[in-house]
Amino acid sequence: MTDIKPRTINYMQAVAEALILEMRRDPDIYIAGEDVGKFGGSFGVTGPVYKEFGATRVLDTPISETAIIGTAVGAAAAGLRPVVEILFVDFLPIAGDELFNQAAKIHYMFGGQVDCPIVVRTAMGAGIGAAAHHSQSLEALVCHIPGLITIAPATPYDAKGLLIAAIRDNNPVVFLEHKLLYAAKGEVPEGDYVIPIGKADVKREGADVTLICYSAMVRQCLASAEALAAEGISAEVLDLRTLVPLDKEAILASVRKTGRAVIVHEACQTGGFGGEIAAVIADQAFGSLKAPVKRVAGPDTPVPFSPALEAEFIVNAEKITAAVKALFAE
Amino acid sequence: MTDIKPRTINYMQAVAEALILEMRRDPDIYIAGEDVGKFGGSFGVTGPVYKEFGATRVLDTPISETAIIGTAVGAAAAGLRPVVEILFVDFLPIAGDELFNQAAKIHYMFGGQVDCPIVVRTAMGAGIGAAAHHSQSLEALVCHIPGLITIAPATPYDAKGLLIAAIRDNNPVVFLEHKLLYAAKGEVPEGDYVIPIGKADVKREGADVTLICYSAMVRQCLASAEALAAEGISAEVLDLRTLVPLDKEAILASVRKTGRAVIVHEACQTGGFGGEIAAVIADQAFGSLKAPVKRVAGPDTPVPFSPALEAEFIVNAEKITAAVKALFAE
Amino acid sequence: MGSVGEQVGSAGLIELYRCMVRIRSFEEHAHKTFLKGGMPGFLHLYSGEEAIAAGVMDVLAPDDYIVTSHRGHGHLLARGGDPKRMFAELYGRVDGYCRGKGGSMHIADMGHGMLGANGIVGAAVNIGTGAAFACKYRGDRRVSVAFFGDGSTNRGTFHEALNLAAIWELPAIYILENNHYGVANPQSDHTKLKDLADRAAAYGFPGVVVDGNDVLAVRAAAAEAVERARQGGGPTLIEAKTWRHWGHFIGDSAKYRDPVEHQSWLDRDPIPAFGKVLVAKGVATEAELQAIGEEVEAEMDAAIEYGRQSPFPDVSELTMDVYVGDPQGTSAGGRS
Amino acid sequence: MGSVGEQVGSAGLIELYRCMVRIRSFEEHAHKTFLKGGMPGFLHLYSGEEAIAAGVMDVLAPDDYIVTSHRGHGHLLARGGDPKRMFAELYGRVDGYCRGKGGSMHIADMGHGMLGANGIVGAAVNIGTGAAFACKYRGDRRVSVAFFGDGSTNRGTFHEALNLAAIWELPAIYILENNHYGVANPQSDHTKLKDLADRAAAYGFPGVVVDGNDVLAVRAAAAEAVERARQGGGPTLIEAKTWRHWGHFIGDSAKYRDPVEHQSWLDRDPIPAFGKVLVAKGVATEAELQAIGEEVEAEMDAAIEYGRQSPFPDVSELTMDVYVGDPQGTSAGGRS
Ligand SMILES: Cc1ncc(C[n+]2csc(CCOP(=O)(O)OP(=O)(O)O)c2C)c(N)n1
Ligand SMILES: Cc1ncc(C[n+]2csc(CCOP(=O)(O)OP(=O)(O)O)c2C)c(N)n1
Ligand SMILES: [Mg+2]
Ligand SMILES: [Mg+2]
Repeated sequence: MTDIKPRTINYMQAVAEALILEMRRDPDIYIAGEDVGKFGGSFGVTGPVYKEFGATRVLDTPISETAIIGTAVGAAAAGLRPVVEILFVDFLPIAGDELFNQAAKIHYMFGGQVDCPIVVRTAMGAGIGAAAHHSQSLEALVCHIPGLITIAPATPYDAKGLLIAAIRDNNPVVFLEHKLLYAAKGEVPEGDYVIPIGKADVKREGADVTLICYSAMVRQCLASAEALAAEGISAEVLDLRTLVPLDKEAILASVRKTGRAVIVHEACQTGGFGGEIAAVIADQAFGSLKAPVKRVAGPDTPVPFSPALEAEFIVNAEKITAAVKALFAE
Repeated sequence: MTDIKPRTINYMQAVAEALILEMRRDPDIYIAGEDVGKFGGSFGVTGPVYKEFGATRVLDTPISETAIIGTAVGAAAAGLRPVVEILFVDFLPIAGDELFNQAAKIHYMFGGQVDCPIVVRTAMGAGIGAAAHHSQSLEALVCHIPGLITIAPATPYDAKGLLIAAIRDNNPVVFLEHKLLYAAKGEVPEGDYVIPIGKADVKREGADVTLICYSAMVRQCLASAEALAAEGISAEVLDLRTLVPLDKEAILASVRKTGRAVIVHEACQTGGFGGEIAAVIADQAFGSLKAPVKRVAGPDTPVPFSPALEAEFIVNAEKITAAVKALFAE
Repeated sequence: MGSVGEQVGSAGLIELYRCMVRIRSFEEHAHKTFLKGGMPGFLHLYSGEEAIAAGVMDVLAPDDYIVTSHRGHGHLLARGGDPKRMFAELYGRVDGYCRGKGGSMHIADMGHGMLGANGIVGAAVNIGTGAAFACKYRGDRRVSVAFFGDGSTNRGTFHEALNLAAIWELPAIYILENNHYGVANPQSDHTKLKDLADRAAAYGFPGVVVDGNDVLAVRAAAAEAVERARQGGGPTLIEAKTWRHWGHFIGDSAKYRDPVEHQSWLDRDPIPAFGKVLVAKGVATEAELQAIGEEVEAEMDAAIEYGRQSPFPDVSELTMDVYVGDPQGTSAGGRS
Repeated sequence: MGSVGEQVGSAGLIELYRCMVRIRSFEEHAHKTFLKGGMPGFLHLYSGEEAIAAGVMDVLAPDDYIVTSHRGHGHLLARGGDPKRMFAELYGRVDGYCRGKGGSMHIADMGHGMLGANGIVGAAVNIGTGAAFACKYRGDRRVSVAFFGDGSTNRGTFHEALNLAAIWELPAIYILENNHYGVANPQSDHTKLKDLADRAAAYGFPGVVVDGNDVLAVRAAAAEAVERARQGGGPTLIEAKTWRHWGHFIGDSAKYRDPVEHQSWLDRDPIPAFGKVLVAKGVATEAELQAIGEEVEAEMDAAIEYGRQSPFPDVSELTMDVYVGDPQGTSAGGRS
């Protein structure tokens, strides 16, 4: 046992802390985004960062998503390390060229001459009644573009360690925060630490089935695993944390052990990143599979506004549990 | 035998013919895009259309991709049927909001009140030395957004029939033409006919393995099937034609018959649409599978310029054949 | 103001007043209810900006198009939208305009040529331009009006849409509701311009500045722009200077605004100001205006109650209307 | 012209001339070779527009940044780029600036602060603005220059970038190379403006029109803009009116242009025009100019031969440099 009192903060504070620690360390890091400065960020994330670093390093921009990411690419090419905020991931498609064609490709297409160390922080997910334009989970789009790293942490601890890693990485990173997680609490060390990019984390060990998940779905999988345990099914919960590069070794090791895989994400099922994971398993763990590979994912609909429909849209522990039980009943 | 001489035209002519026939039928259809009019289109597709319908129905736009699709959404909501051209699919991310958030969602989020019958024609694929910004295959991005239909025909016959279907459909459709196919020839009836959206087509029957493909990869799969036949492997070639809605029945029927699936696409593998197909198979045809589900797809890189590297980037019959043979060797 | 006032006539002037009062009452009903915790999501109130919606809508023909932003309640009300169905939508209920699927930021009403509010800042500009293209293409002399905020003018879509409207000479009217802030971002931080209407010069069509708190001034500017558009004279950008009475969304305390400036705008509240004009001109008495206020209050009480009583959509609606013609998601729709 | 001419000095004037001749010769070498079928992809030639690259680059410091479009050969050559490595890139060979991965539309040269040509029209505008931000952020008095065409000014990114540069008062210089066409689309079809420089007014900074075929005029305008930017005076938009001698890309016959207008621009070819001035002013003799032409011709003959001889990259390079720090695609790079 150690003397250090474990410290509990929330996910939003963990993100802010990572930003502050890194900005203290490296003067080349700046933040830009809509209302990130004086206003403190529309979700309140950057407030403490602005307080410490002020308007020269935490820059309010006009409503200009293509300029936010586009200028970050230029600034990064010229040696800075931009950490920009796109308030909702739903707005990322506005800057589709800047992110997918420029940030992702300049290192490669310029033959390795130019680095593009930018982090794009953005909030994903449904659950706050914000409807079709403020609720999507669009990680699948980002994951398909070579050159980008995609991170989607589920806990305050992971958020801080992975954001520090993202900022230090020399590649463009899309860092997906989940708005329902901002208030989630957890133990987080005070100083700086790094969680390696590309490493999944077994959040709960189990023997009979692997629940593969990330972001807000980790909580739902843990709750489902608890419920399944009561029914005699031992579920392993594998939190990917990083989507690209994907920790295939961890996925395959777990599925080879349990023989069953259920992939869980909030995003719409068709074309979601779950397909990639299923494909890896169906190819490389085929011999170990005792049952079909299942996905529990959002329906193929825009996110509806009505609370009655939105609740039905979002994947939850009950749906996961039902899918797992059906798998064992097959 | 019939008296009618079979008529052979190329893929580009088939597309133009569909446009012309539909525009004769329905005055609400207009075409807009960069250089689609007087210049005849940068690939030459719309030249004959402009010749017949002139500048009031075939409109040159400035270099304004968000306005091309964004105004199409408004025009469609107001009752027109826009058929717009985005020269290269690489430019589609510029109009990510207009396509993914507006066109795809207005029918749903407005409770079914507003229809958005637009067709976005665009050219995909590598093979002409056009490098990272003019060579991508981005269908996976489009396929993940509910509300959009995604079509990627492989033959002149399919291109004409599917484009007519797309124009008549009341939903937004992304119609992916492959630049390497424009010169491909095939038999095409003169009058109008419709190929139903959402129906795959067995381009070659086989018993031992199903090659699942679309667009330019159909040719490569057919060539591979020929080579495999010589080695005693009977490959079925299933051309999806429409990606969303996906013809799961056709996929499952074929894989249940052959017991083996190899999914082929030119797009980068990670996060590609092949993952979706693999996931459907690993879930719903699991009991019939005799071997792992394989993907033969592009590497996870931007498309390189150098002919030496570009040739290596593109999936071809040899790579498909090698993957299938490896599957039988396992 | 005088001449337009004459032109409108007494009944019309009172309708303009009533229109503004209805918007205000709708918004304040929503405000109170939201703060009590009775409404989901988040809401952007139009209180303080009523003169713009009222003035513009008054000069439109029934078959013209409008399209708006996240701050769109006022536009639909002024256009003739039904507050009952609007409140039902705000509550996420099945009797809402969008069967509860859209909510405050996504109300459309095709019955009034209202092509939707929009959660994406600036999206309305392109959509309105597209509808204007449809008008010109069909040659039906309709016009299309897009409403959007000062902050929206920094989006690339604004630029692309206005340029296209210029070269195609579309019957498009752009109503820039300059409430001086994009969320907490003051105009002086997001552009170097004093008058955003000057941006029209970059496209080669007229840009006009108008007092957005003066309903007759707005009406006059809109009338001129609409007339020009109908005659084939192309687009106009109208910048209406105004102020929102509340924060950006309900819950935003708007501490970023200068209290003195804020008060000066509250003192220029468009509704009592116009009421005074009506009384001064003998168009209405204080008592008549008060009666309007009470009528409207009762109407909105009933409307919000209607919304609250409307049932939630059945969960089966979740997967309906993703595609036209087929609730299961495979397309069967289309005309042939 | 005179005063700037004095300022530049004889040697400088001759260097400006040589710079233009080198660009022309590079382009015509590429042209001939491409038509013979020896080069992959497609090429956009800068012939006719040389005075812009030459004039602007002459006033930059070695550590300033530039970024350009698909028509970018001239900019890199004027900036000091090595034609050998450029031709190798055009051939897709390993000695190219991008090891053959970029090609004509994607040449970057970090050694000269050249942040890349770009296949996406208008992308350079944002990237140049970002580099200008880096300059200001570090306070190092560098400037950043973005080159782009008339057609690009209709993209939303142009609008967003210039507005941001204005409010952040960045040391950004925007060189609008107005060759009057975006592919086959004449300026009069894609905007209502006569002078695209007028668009700067929408952002609140100076917009200047200059004869893009007069190298000293371009140089003077650029010098003023660069000086202002270095002093903290913010951005400038310079519209340089010019003409491309060939089609949009090699193979485009450019039939959409009026032959008379085309000829009038050929008659104002910037290179012989400037040569005449040099001779008239006694800065150089005809023979000296001809010698420069021959020297350059030999240089470019050798350079293109170098490119042609360079080997193709090994296929293993296909998956290299997708990510910094790890050719296999899992990230290991970064500084800590
Ligand atoms: C593209 C986009 N960026 C950012 C947002 C978040 N957002 C919502 S409203 C708003 C401010 C809009 O300002 P303005 O256009 O002036 O309209 P106002 O709210 O003042 O009426 C912002 C930034 C958004 N919805 N869409
Ligand atoms: C975003 C985008 N849209 C369209 C194209 C296709 N395209 C390439 S060059 C060009 C014309 C560019 O015109 P301008 O900006 O005037 O440059 P110029 O070629 O005249 O130098 C077009 C439309 C592209 N590359 N990128
Ligand atoms: Mg505003
Ligand atoms: Mg041009």
